[in-house]
Amino acid sequence: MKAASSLLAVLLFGAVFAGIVGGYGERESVSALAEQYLAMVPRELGAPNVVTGILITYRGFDTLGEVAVLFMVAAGVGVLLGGKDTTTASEPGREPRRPSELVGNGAEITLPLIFLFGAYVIKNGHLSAGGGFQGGAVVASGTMLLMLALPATKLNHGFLGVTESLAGVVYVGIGILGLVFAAGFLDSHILPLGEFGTLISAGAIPVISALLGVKVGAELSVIIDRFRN
Amino acid sequence: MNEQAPTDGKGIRGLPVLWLLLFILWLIVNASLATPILITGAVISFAIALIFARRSNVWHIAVTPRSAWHFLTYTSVFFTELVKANLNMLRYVYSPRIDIHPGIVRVRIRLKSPIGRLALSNSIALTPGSLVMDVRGETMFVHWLDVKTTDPDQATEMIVAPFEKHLEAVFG
Amino acid sequence: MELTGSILVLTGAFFLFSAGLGLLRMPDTFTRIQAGTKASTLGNILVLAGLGFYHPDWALKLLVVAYFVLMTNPLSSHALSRAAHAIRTPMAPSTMVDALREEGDRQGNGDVS
Amino acid sequence: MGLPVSTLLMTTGFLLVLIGMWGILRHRNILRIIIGFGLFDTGLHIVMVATGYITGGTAPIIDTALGIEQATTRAVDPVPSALVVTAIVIGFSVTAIMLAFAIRIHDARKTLSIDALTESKW
Repeated sequence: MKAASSLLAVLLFGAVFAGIVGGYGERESVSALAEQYLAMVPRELGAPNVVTGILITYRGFDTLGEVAVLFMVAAGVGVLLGGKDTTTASEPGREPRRPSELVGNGAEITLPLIFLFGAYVIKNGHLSAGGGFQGGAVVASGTMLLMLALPATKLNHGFLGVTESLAGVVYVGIGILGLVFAAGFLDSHILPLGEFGTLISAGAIPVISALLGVKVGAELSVIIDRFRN
Repeated sequence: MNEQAPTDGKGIRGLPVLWLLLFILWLIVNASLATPILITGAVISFAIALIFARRSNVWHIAVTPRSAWHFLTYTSVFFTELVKANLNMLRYVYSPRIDIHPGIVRVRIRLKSPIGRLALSNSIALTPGSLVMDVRGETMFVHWLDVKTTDPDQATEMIVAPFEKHLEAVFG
Repeated sequence: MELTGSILVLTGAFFLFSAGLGLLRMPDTFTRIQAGTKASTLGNILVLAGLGFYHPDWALKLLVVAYFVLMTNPLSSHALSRAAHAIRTPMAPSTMVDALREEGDRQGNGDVS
Repeated sequence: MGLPVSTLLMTTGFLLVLIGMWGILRHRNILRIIIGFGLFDTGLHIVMVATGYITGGTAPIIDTALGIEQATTRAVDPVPSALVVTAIVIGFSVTAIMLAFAIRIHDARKTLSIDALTESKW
């Protein structure tokens, strides 16, 4: 009975989706809004990557809110899991297995490369595919490898917290600078545009991108570490 | 770099090698030699190297012309073994009946440095019919696809010896 | 130039296919891991080399990727097989000797740590 | 010629949504329900990206492959991509919170089956 109703629900949704797909004609040209963005981001902001330009400047307030959501998730997971006593982690009478020497050393060798790649992705946010969120995720995956391969490692929560808060404060500070020196909150024109397509260009976008990367990386690392207990 | 330098000098020894490696990697992924990229690369790779060179002694490598030469010969030996391993594997995979006698044997290794042991075990894992299961001190447990001998010395001669003499010269 | 690249990519694809076939045909976990590791590593490297012939300006980046594969692929197979041995995954009936299990039994704790 | 790219992408995305929905409805284990939610989420992201595809379009990044003057005609719609970045972050956040609750539930009940949680039934 239950299975039948579940199947019915899924099939109904499937029929609706099939209708949507069947009636969808592929678009031949972009919408007016997208055309506006595609023309304005390279000229006005000097950023080759249109998506990053939209995310960090035109919808900068939204991105700030997104980072705030991540912060609240880190805090929420901390509240939910932080107060636990650690005795439940390992059952008595069973010693945890010794981590492999080779895996530990391999992680020590790959970790610097992963973090370097994370920095590269963060730095390239305004030039090509990449940016703060993606680079932060790469950094957090490095943290995950660290905790899997070397379980003895303790993350320095105080340092991560300070770094993350500092990045957030500077981010908001840049936003307020935009209010004072340029057209509005989080306007990236407080710095010169520079030469199109080079590392130091596109106004404040690379700075904001780097701050986002640091903040997201630190927050995701804290969240992952909370789950480890 | 002076602050809180560990008393036994652990970590700082590996710093130049790691810094140089990361910096070269940075230049390769950026594919550019512009000044801003050079500066940010130097700063970022130094920061990462400073953090990770302190953590472990993996990066204690001395680069000399002799070790570079042995590294090249090691690479060539390694690639021939890799191709041989694959042809071997193809023979097993496409044969109508798989007739093998797998088993785990022990071999002895002389290498001391962590990175040398890692390179050795990776080489063993990629050469004909062998896979490292565990390392305990000087004994390495190797899963062998087709066991020819259970004697540690003979097994060492057959599995480990081709790589070990080059790796010993490179990493010590 | 492009022909060489295509041939290399095709050979790599053949090795990757053999890796998959090996996963299916081998008798137990460890031999399957072996087949998967070796053939997929060479297959990956050949595909990367073929790409290098298509785009010569990517050559250095592809070299870095190839070294990364060479470093991580055997390591992950080592971690997998070690974990599989520790939870006593059954081995093929034709297995001749298991020195690691003997070592674990000799140390007195039945659990191979 | 084959099917248009956006149709393929949308079909894949909707199929993922259906699989995720089936997982949410039919499984009793909380972890599996969360995995179903993840599939649901990913499928919706793919559908969103597919709606932004323009026939023959390329990534909206100005470089040697896409000149600045052809940007408005040859690039795909960047707005759905920008929205999907937000959606991915929110999906991640929701998953993290759900996993945290799953851990708490496991601590309290020593089980991950939702059959044990009868008092939240109405």
